[in-house]
Amino acid sequence: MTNIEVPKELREEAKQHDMYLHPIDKDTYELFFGPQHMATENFSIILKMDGNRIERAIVNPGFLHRGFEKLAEQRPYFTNIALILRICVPESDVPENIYSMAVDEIVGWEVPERAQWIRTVVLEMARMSAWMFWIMGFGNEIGLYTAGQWAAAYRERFMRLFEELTGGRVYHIYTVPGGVRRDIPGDKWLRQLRDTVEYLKGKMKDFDEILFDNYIMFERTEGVGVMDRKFALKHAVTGPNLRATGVPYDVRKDDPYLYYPELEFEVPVLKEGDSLARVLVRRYEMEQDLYILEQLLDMGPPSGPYMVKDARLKALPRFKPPKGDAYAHVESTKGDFGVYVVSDGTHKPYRAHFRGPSQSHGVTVLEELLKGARLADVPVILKTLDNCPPDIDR
Amino acid sequence: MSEMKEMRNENDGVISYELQEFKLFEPLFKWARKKSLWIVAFCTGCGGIEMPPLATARYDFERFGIMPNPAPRMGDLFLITGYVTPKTLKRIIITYEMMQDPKYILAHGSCPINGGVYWDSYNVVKQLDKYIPIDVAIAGCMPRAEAVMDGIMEIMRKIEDGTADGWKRYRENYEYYRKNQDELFGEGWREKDARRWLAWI
Amino acid sequence: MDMNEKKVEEKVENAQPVEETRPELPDTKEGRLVREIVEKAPYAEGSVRRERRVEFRVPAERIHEFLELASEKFEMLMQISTVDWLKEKEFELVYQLWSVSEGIHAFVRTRIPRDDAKLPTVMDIWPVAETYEREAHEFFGIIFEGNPRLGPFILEPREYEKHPLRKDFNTIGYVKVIYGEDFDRYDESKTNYVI
Amino acid sequence: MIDWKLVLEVIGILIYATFMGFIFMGIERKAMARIQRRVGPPIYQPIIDTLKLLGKKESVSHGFIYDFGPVFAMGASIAALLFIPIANFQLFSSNADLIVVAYLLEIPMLGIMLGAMSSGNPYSALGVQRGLLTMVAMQLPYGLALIALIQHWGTFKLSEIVALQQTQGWSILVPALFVAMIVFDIVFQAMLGLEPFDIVSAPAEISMGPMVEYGGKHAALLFTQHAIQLFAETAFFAVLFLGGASNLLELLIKQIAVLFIAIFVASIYPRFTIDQAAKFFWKWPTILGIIAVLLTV
Repeated sequence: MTNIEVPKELREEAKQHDMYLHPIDKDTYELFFGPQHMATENFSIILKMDGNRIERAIVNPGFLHRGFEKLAEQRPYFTNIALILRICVPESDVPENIYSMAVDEIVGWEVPERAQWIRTVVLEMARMSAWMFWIMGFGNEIGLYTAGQWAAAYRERFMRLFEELTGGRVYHIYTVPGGVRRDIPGDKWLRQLRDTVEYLKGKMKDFDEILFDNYIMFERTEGVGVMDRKFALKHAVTGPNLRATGVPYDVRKDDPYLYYPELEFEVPVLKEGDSLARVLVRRYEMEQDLYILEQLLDMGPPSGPYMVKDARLKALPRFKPPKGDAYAHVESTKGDFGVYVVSDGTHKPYRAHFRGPSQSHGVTVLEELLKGARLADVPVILKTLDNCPPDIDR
Repeated sequence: MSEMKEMRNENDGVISYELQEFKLFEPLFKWARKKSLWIVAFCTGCGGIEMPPLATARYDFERFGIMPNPAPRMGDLFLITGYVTPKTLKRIIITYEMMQDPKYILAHGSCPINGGVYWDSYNVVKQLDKYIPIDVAIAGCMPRAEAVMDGIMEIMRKIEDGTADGWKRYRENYEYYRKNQDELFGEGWREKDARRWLAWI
Repeated sequence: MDMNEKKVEEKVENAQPVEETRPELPDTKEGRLVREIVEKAPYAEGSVRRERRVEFRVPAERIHEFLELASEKFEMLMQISTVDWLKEKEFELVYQLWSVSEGIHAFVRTRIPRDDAKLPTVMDIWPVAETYEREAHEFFGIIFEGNPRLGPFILEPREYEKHPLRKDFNTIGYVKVIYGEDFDRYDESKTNYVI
Repeated sequence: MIDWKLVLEVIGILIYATFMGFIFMGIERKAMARIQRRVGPPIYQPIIDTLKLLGKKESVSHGFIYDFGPVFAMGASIAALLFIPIANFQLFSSNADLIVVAYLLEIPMLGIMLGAMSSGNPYSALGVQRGLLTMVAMQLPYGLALIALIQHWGTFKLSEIVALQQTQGWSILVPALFVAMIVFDIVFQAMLGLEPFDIVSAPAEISMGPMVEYGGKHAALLFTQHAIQLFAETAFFAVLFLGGASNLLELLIKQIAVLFIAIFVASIYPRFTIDQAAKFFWKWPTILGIIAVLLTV
């Protein structure tokens, strides 16, 4: 199809950088999938195609690289909260929380019960709104716009609640080391949250009918992008993608944090490991998340302060934790989101290294799963892996 | 900025990029342009997350005839949703040049204005207006959906009174923009990279 | 409040000597796991940091051997974190491992000199290491022998050559050179940058 | 000798069809928006879009065929429209106009393919490949549905089919033809380019497919063509299965009913991949089509 004339020296250079593919014979051609594309967000995959089949895929990330880790080294501990939450846009509470947890561990703070409860609620709300966002993305990519539109509208309910709790719609800057920034607004907010949970519980039926029980959705996803258990472990696949291959690993159960040890919930596991299994695992998790939120609301917020009492918090810009390092991770909707924070005793972190789940899902796993797939499967695989480009780029 | 003014003075009266073909229907076209802005679906930064709420039930910008379109050739409105890295900027410039006149750019958030929170980042473009012409910029990080709607209304107003002339500025001051782009990316980046993305042109 | 602070400091002070004297490993699942691995690999130092967190220190030349051994217990490689210790002229690489079967997170630390940063790749053990190594190579300039895809990955070639996450990379200076000097983050005397 | 009445009628029908086609497109968008719980655009939005596209300053062409493609498509659509008995106007007529219309309605796709292919964009090429395969796949059930219809009414002439339906009841009241109608409706979804068969333009996969390189006036031409095509296709459906119409209002109501079925189906189904679509067409619609044909024997 498109034969590209590339000068020899450029070809050599490209080979060196391994960024571009070149047609080797007449039957194959290269296709730039993204970044200006509806399915990929700001992320590019270079596909070497043979007709409608993909022979080889090369992921080209980096469009969203802002050098967070460098910037975090240049800012004080508490200022960093306003920065690092931008790593994971649909679920901005996750980076806040892991960073706060890691700093808590370095300092040795015991976060008050009430703050832990609030953090758990915020994380679960973030998970729920991210699920809604995922339904939207998945629906749009397989061509079912109705489900997506509904889901995005339901997400707005959580956005409103977040706005009332934290003051921000998307970026909340709410969880800080030692607790949370402010208390819950009052019982009315809790009632609204309960209403929203009840409302969404009713709406899950609609989603089942239109999306999760849809014959064509099954056709599109069944047997597409299959990975087995061993492959998944070797490629550090986490979250729902790993659970779809039969490994019941959930950070909330296996490395419990915050309020989760006191909550009852199940970890849904399927064995097939294809896109359909990944979709259905997510479907079951939504139910579990709603159930968790309900339990948390039944417990009610424990009384007490929402912030650690510490003299050092009086002068925040000069706040200095002791020397040390810590690794904290939580279960986000995309998988295991972790951070490794190193402190050298000054008022800025010496190193903060983030581990986004898409670092494994979006590069090696994606490249492997795309081999031999059809072009129409690319969005399906991308979305069922729940690839989030800023995780890779940071 | 002073450089730019000089360029404009030089070009004044020499080249005019008015639409000559259908002068009679121009008011009609202006109205149509205002009422039907198609957005190029290019999610360039974190502001892309406010696009779905805008397109769905709560805000619903399709009321005003705005809809996302996957093909840049048909697009009118380029939303720069957030910070721009040099790697993205290359693609933005190419996509912008693929769009057909008249075309408008709405910069979304503080980052395209002066870098925002990434003011000291080595990989974020600080002042986007140096590389491509921006018609309306919305401050804030991140701007609420209402603010984006307000920005779009502002673009509509500017289209109506003819001041949304970024595309004309780009043509008139092409050398200025080209110089800035080449300074950032190095000479010959078009031949080297862009040629490969758009092999068929 | 003062009490609290003192406690914390005490904790920190107490924590330091404990690690150095290599005490008996506690009889928990973490302790048993560390003992089992250290017995097989006597060159490594192992310790338990807290519940579900263990730590190993391994010399750089035996890192591949050790990780191969550890991969039996720790199925997943979560991340390879690099810390640039500029004063000591060393890179510290922390292989973050996770054991799905045991539920334990392990830090495997190794140090390599800064001017001759070379390590064998662990792609053969965990294929996902390819991405982590590409990243570490890109931002720090560490060469992983055996990884075929080292090169510009996230960054463009120009930034890639600078290895921007190294501690001696001057971000603000670089930004001024590339994007021009029109910043507005000065303090009132217009001499210092304010963060 | 110029038949002035005919010329006037042709122009009138064309203007009416274009306008109503745009309104149909508006209805489509509006109804979709309502299903998605939105307000949606005004109903005349496609007209504004087309005007805006016409007002664009276009600088891109990929050669003669690229420009010719949309014109070719437009011509075919107009030709198809003129053969269909729209209310009491039937402008052109032949003894086998059913076959003529049935295949004229498919030619616009070929025109778009022709233009898209010459643009050289790989996404266009993929779209063309998908479009042609869809056309091949839907021929079999499409043909079977038409055969059942022809066999039942015993004529190839559209006006006669309408007349017979007026006296003997609509086609869908005949059990065999009801089955044929289901088959035709499935094919119809693909002809309109709606889900589950919007494979040709799949925005998330090949970003608009054949249309990816078209912009400005070319796109405006394609929009107008699509409007005429939409009008012609819905009218064809109404004529074949819903008993035609004796005046424009009746026809309009039937057309909108047909359109709404298509919209409802489109809004609750995702999109097939191309190989699944081909398999699907050669399975259920074909079986149903054969049953319909056997029932009419």
